[in-house]
Order: sequence, then C-alpha cells, then structure tokens
Amino acid sequence: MTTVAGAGAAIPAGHPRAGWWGTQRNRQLALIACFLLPSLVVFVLYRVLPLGWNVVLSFQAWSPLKPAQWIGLENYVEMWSYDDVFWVALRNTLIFIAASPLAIAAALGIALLVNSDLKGATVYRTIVFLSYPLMAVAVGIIWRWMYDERGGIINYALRASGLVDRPIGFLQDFDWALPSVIFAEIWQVLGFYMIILLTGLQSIPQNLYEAARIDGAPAWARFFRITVPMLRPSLFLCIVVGILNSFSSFDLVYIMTNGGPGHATELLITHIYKSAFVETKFDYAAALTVVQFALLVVLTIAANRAAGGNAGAVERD
Amino acid sequence: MSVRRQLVSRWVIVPGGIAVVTLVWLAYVAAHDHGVVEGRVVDRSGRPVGGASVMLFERGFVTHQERGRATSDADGAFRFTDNRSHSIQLEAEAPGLGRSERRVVRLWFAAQDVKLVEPLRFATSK
Amino acid sequence: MVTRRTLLKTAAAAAATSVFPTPAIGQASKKITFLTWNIIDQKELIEGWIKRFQAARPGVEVEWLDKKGPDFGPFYQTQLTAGTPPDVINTQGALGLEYAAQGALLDLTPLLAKEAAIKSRFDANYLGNWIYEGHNYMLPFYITKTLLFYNKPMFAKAGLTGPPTSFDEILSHAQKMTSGEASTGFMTLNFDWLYWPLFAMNGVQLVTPDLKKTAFNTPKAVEVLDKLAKATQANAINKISWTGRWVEPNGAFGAGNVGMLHAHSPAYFFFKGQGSWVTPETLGVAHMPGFYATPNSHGLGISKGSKNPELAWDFLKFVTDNGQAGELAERRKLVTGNIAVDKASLAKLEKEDPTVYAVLKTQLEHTDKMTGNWRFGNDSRVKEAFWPEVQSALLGRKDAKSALADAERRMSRELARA
Amino acid sequence: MAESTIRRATPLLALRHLALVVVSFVMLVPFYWVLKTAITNENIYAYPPGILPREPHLYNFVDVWYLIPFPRYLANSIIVSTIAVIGNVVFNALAGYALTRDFPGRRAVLALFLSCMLIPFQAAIIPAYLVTAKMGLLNTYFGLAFPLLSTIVCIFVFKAAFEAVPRSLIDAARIDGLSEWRIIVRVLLPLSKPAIATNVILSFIWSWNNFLWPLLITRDPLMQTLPLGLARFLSYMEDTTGALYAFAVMVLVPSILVFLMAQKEFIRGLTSGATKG
Repeated sequence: MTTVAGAGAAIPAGHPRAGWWGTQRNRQLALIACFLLPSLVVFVLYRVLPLGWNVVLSFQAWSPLKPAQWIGLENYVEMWSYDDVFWVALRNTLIFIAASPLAIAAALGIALLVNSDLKGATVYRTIVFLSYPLMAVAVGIIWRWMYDERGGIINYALRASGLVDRPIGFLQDFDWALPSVIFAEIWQVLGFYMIILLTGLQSIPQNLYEAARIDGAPAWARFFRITVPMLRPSLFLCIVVGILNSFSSFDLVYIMTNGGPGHATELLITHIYKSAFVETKFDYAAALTVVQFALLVVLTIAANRAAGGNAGAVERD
Repeated sequence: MSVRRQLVSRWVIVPGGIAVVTLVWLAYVAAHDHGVVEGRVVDRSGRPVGGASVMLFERGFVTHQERGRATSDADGAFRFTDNRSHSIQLEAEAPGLGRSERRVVRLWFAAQDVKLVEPLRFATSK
Repeated sequence: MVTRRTLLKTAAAAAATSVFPTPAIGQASKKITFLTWNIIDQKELIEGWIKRFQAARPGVEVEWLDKKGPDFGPFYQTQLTAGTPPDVINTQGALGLEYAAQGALLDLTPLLAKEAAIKSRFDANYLGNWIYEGHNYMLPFYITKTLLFYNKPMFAKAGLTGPPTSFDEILSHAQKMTSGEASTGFMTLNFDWLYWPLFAMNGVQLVTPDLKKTAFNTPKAVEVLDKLAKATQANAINKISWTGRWVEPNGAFGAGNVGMLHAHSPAYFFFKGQGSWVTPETLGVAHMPGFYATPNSHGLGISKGSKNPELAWDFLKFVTDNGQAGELAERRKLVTGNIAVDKASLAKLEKEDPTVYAVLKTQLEHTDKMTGNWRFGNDSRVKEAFWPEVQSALLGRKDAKSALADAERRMSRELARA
Repeated sequence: MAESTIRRATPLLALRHLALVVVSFVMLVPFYWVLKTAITNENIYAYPPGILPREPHLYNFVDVWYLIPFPRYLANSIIVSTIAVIGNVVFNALAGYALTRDFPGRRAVLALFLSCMLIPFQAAIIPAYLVTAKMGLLNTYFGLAFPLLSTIVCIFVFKAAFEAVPRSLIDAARIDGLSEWRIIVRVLLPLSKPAIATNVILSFIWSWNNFLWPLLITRDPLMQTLPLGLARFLSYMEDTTGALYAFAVMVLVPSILVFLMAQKEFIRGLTSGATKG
C-alpha cells in the first residue's frame, strides 16, 4: 500500500529519478498507482475520512455546538449493556442479510434464462430490471400501500381467493413486518443482481462450453464446472451487495415502517439515523456506525473466504 | 471507433431524436400560449346570458386563487387573454341567476389557448 | 472517443462555471436565511413577505429555504456543524426546545422584555409552549392542538346523542359504532405525543413536575393502557391509530366509516379533501373529555449562530405582526396565536365557513388544558424511550404492565442522562 | 440427435417462458400501481382498491412539470449524472485493471476498497459536507457528482470482466509491444462491453436518484436536482396524490432509457466471438 501511494505521489510530481524510473517493473508500478489514484481520492474523501470521523467521535461526547470531550468507551458500554434496541436492530440486520442469498439464487436463475437466445429475452430482462431504477421513496410508498390492511391489493387478493378470512396487517404485525419489508427490498434489488450476473455470464468465453459439449458433459455439469466457477467474481459481488443492502435500502425501510411497529423492523442503519438526526446523539450514532462497520467487514471477509479469496478472482492461464 | 460509427450509434440517435421532438413541441407551444380562454355562458334552458361575470381561478399548490374576471357579451361569449396557468377553473355569476357550476379546465401547457366546447351553465334560468 | 472527450470538456466547463459565481453562504453582510418547515404551498405568500421586507430595508437580502419534516433535521444539524445555520427557523412541536437545549437558538426573553407590545401579541399559553428552563426561544408562527372530530350519521345510527364526556364513554361509544371491518369507532393520531390526552384525562402524569422522574407507571396507567389495547383488539379502535402516520387515520376518517377522530385542526382540511360526506351537518366537532389537547404548533426562532441577529429579530416581528399573520390566517385558514389576528379571522369565518370556524374555535379554547407538551430538552429521546413500548402494548405484543415497566426503565435512563 | 434435442427442447422452452412470465408478473404488479396512480386522482387509501384506473388522464404529468421548475432540475440532473457516468467508466476501468495486476500492497488496496463500500452515507453526512465545503464545491455540479465519481461495485464489475479475458490475449498484446493504456483501450475494453454497459447503467441510476446528498449541499434552488422535487409532492397531501407517482415515473423514464440503450451489450454472442482468439 505505502509503496503504491509513494509511487502515486512521485508520478504527478513529474521528476522521477531516472534510475528508479529506468526499470520496466517500477514504471509499471507507477502506472498502476496512477490508475488507482482517482478512485482512491474519491474514497478517501467520502468514505475513509468519514469513517475516521465516526471512529474518533465514538469515543467522545459531542453534538453540534458542544465542544467534544473524550469519554472513553461510554458510548459502547451504553450500547452493550443498556440499549436493548441495538440488539433488536442487530438481529434484524442479520436476518435482512441472511435473506439475500435467496434473492441472488433467484436472480441467477433469471439471468441464466434471459441470457439465452430466448424469444423476448430483452423484454423479460427489461421487466425484471424495471424496479431497480425506481426511486426508493416511491417503492416504499407503493409497497406500504400494497401491504395495507384495508385497501391493500395483497389482502384484497388473498381474501378474494379465500386464502385468508381475516386481513393481515403486514406492516403492523410484529411477525409479518420484517419479512414483508425484506420481500419489498428483494423486489427492488432483483434487477440489480440480475444485471451483475448477466455481466459475469457475458464474459464467460463460449469456447469453454463448446469444449465441454464436445466432451459430452451434460448441462448440469457444464453449469457446475464452468458457469459457477467462472461466475465466482460476480457472485461474490452480489453477496457483498446483499450485505450492503442491509443499510443501502435505508430509504425503503424508513418509508415503509420507520423501524416499527415497536422495533420489529429496526435495522442498525435506521437506529443509527434516528440516533443521529432525530435524537441528536451523533456521538452514540458514531459508535453504532463503527460496530455496524466491524460487523459488515467480518461478514465480507467471510464471503471473500467462501469465494476462494481475492474477491473471488478466477485464476486462469 | 470511427467518428461515423459514433454518430450513428444509439447514444447519439436517441438523445438527438428526443432533442428534435422537444424542439418541435416547444415551437408548437410558443405558437399557442397566448393565454386566451374563450367560452360561453348559458342559463338552464341554454339561452345565452349576457353581462354575467366569469371568474378565472388559477391552481395554486393545494388551493385555487382567483386570477381575473371577464364579462360575457350579449350572446354569452366571454374571453380571457391573460391566463398563465396550466390548470384553471371557471365559474360564472350573474344577478338573479346565482353562480354556475365550477368548470375545471386542465391544459397541456401553461397559458394554452383554449375554447370551451361545453358552455358554462347556470342551474336556473331567467 | 470524440464524443467522450467533448463531454468531459463540457462537464469540466459546467463545473467551473458553477464553482465561481456562487458566493459562499452568508457572505453578503446584510443577508438572512429563513428556513421553513414544509410550507412550500405558500410560496407566493412568503415570497411576497420577503419582497415587502426587503423593499422597506434597502440592502437587505432574505433567502428562503423550505424543507420537509424528515429532511429538516439533517439539513439544520449539518448547517449548525458547518457554522452556517439559517438565521430564522420554523420548527414543529417540541423540536424548537431541543434545538434550544442544544444551544442552537437565541434566547428571545430579553428581546421580548424590551418590547412588551410584541409579547402581548400572542396567546400566553401558546407562547409558553416554547419556554425552556424559563426562557422564551420561539414565537408562534401558526398553532394547532388536538380536538375530537366525529361522524354524526354514524353517531345517529348507533343511537348516540352527543360526543363522549369521559374516557370510558369514548370506548363505549367506539364499541357501539364498530361492526367488524365495515366500521371502526375511534382513531387518533399518534406522533408527537398527540395521543396523550387519552392518558391525561385519566389523571396519568408522564413525569414529575420538575421533569426529573417518570411518574406514569401507576396501576391507573396500566388499566388505561390495557383498556385501549383491548379496544384495539376488538377493532373499536383501529390499529392504524397506533401505526399510522398523518395520512392513514385522516384518510380513513375521510372514507366515512370511522366514528371519531382525535387529531389536530389541519386534519380537517385533509379529510375534507378526501371525504365527500363531510358537511357542516354531518361533521361533529368537540373537545376531548376534560378539554385536554396536545399542541403541535409551529414556532419561529433565531439561530444563535446568526450573523445578523437584529435583522433576524426584525424579520421575526415582521412575519408575526398583524399584517403578515393575517394573510397567513386568511390563506391557510388557520390560527396564528396572534390574538388580534385570530379574533378577526374567526369573526370572518363564522359567516363564511361555519365548519372551519367551529374547528378553529376549539384551538383557542381551554388553552390552559394543553398536555403532552412537557418542556423537555430531549423530547425525541424521551419519546423514543416511551412510545415503542406503549405501542407494543397497544398492539397486543406486550402486556400493559411489562410494557410500562420497560418504558419506565428506558425513560428514567434518558431523564438521568439529560 | 438433432431432432431429439428439438423434441426435448419444446416443453423445456415452455417451462422457461412460464417461469419468466411468473417472475414478470410479480415484478409488474407494484409497477402497474405506480402507473395507475400516476394517471388518476384516486386516493390510494380508498377502499375497496380499484383494479382498473378510473377516468385516467395525463394531466398529473403536466402538473409535475409546472409545480417544480422541472426543466431546470432535469438539466441539473442530466449534467450531474453525465459527470458521474464518465467518471465511473474511466476511473473504474483504470482501477479495475490495476486490481487485476499484481503489485505490492494489492491485497491492502483490495481490502480498502471493499471496506470503503461498507460505510453508510447516512453516517458520513456531516464530514462529507464539511470536506465539500472546504473544497468550495457547495452548490456546484462537480460537488454534487464528486462522491459518486467512482463506485466500488463497478470497479469490481470491471475487475471481474478483465479477469475473464484470457491471459494469453494480454500477453500476446504485450509481446506486440502495446503499452498498458493501449492494452486497456484496444484489448480489454472491447471485450468488456457488458461491464461498460453495467457501469453506465448503475452509475447513472445512482447519481440520478441521489436524494440526501443534493438535499444537503445545494442551497441555491437553481442547482437542485430532480429527486429534490420529491419533497414538494410529499408536502401536505403526503403520498395520496397522483402527481407524486407521475413524478416518480418521469424520474424513472431516463434510467430505463439508458438501460434499454445499454442492454444491447447483454445479448449473448457479441463478446464471445472475440474471446475465442
């Protein structure tokens, strides 16, 4: 890392030492550094700095206009031993994440189907994708209404078909609320998974399949021996994004239930947001942020391991 | 990629097409947005009502505000020339006849010139 | 790559052009910013005020920003941290007190002391809603408190003669008007303590008068909560009362199959717009038993960080004086807390629109019975500690006893931390 | 052999279509409701729910156009999104390529990127604002686009696509003496059209729908982007008005358009031919 950064600094300066610059390898290193630089700048400014800010803040008592003072682990103690909402939110967040593999599996199925030269594949592809670019606020509103106990189309259909006799208050019921929210979230994000997987499928060289076909490998074998391994990077990406959705679908949850009823749909992110901007406990919210970050890092590392390390990179020769 | 390939690519054609359509539309709008609102006022039995004062309400955000008045001539015709809204309501008022129903008129663009097909009708007659 | 390069150029140009001309916020020496809370529908009115204000004061510039409730906090907090808070702010409910406690607002007490005329403009009880630790931090902009709307035809159908006069009567009335899913007896709004009159009328106190300790965990409170929960199970009180926001209960009442709605005055305009059944003959308007009501008013305050506090104060006086307040009352059909203005507009409405008159009249009666407006500096934290637990009980997830016990534990902690 | 495959193919094909039709239905029902509400004035909480739109009309779209300074917001949104898209395609391709090479600290960079993804913006609001203010980018298009100029997900999309390109191709190119730049432009990108398309689509959507950031850093009404118009439709009448949904649809259309234009790259066969080389 440091060497890269160093090289990165050396290049814009423009006077690299000829000796160092001489070797092919160093020149390549410098180039790589340049390639990484723009992205790094963005991430350092808008991701790393804020993270640092949160880390520092989590050990302080602060609110805008109040001078910050160090209070050690108080915020964390508060979280660990007094804030029962934190534990509920943690549980819900994990459930939320655990649901994403289902969505990814579904998306993979769809991707495989619409990736073939099937008639109307373009239409299906578009339809499945349609929900993703929709503004989360609109999605939240529309689903909240579809789940509605009286006017909701879902209850309407369920009762018309005689499946239930009493309407279900999906978002008012403590047991239904979280699954309902998760389903809506999957509905919106399915198109995203599909497009990522499609990109992956597209980059699998056809000749591999042809070779396998010539060897007379059946379809399922081609799927497990070629498609899945070659798709590892995309699958890994989907898993990570599934982890991300536990906070990137904040708007959806916030609109649909605002964490309620009680705290049945409280996620870490909604808890963070409310602590910071509703209860103006920025310091405490920072501690929550740090904990969520740590949690997600662990999960991502696990996913990385599962994908064979190196972000699921495929080693080929 | 050659410049020509770039030019015929959908990334040029689609935005270009949209731009063209927009321009045509804007031209049409420019030719038809003098804010003229014309119509007639009749009583219950369909006879024209002269001297009725017609109010034009303009849609605010959630309410409607009165923007102007016009008086109908002998054969009940009235004419506004200064409407600037895209969503208006019209209502006529005449001595002895009370108020007509309030007609909602929604336009395709602000200040679109429009002529009421159905005249404003009073519930009573002279 | 031609197009891409040109695009990059134009983008760069666009960025450049938009970097330079924009002045850093608050640099204009005589500029103030007016941040309102979701009143964008009065654009014309407010821009009119600003024009007049500027015309009378050459060289003065007023910038108007409007944010919707959920966006207000993030925006204002960010501006505070950056040291560029909007000079004059308009907040709803107890938020003003929290900003005051946070040290964000200017203490208006000395200014009001200097100008008795200004202070005497306002209904003392409403002005008092923004007294934090003995100091005034906000002036009324427009005011609301809860009241009881009821559906006369449904009352008649259930053989009920008039509005309920006691808590138990609310429940029995509700029960009488409830038939399965077809109709519900009672609904209330639940945000910002708006449901609190239901507890207040039973003599339940949330906290001790010094705001230091909880006082609500009593057998009576348990009983009340339990009754409400049971009534909710029986659908006499619709669940939406405890889960809905502003639109659902009002929309439901507008649909015409809810007997009673406990909501604040603006609700009238909402459900009127939704429900064709609402006429002076069919809509009943009353006080809650014991005349209890929870205010949810809009106040105007000045940020301590203001670069031009005197100008901001000047603007505050301008906005709340009879001229401007009168226009607002006229256009939004509301009461402003400005005694003279409200008197005049009510007199006018009595002839023009009897129903609105009846609704708004309640807002100025029994203002000494306002409840749910404790002068907390950490209102939203207390709310977060209290409401979810009570909500769980109301929806039958927890029994009333343990819910109140948990609420007490969490709320005591917040009170202790404050 | 040939005919046997055909005989097996037909029921299979029907099954595929069936599956896709079911999925499409689930995807379309909520969508239908957005559209239906957008072309009527029905209160969505009215009971019982009407399946078909009652007296549909398109005037809600006209209202949207005039109730917010739509053309101006649209222009702003387009400029900001264009900046973001360009930034993403260029920077992500470079970074993605760099990550396919091995260099000291590669794992560290990889870890950094991955962890950067895991920081919610809601928790970054205040520092992000302060940084942008320091750079004097408040109220500017560039400031609006900056946080989205490069996105990690898309970097990994490129990385994955580049890794799928046979090493032999790249080595061959190197032996021909192509510089790294040329290898990316001449060899890798042409083989990674789907990745480019994905970058364009996703980065466009993300910056197009971005709400919280513009809300915070634009004070000047003339610098606001489309999503900020949202609050106006949510004001007072909340979500019971058709105009809100008309607005959502109008904001949606450009994203769909971009998707439709870009998805040509997802049609099997365009890239596979080349990879045989």
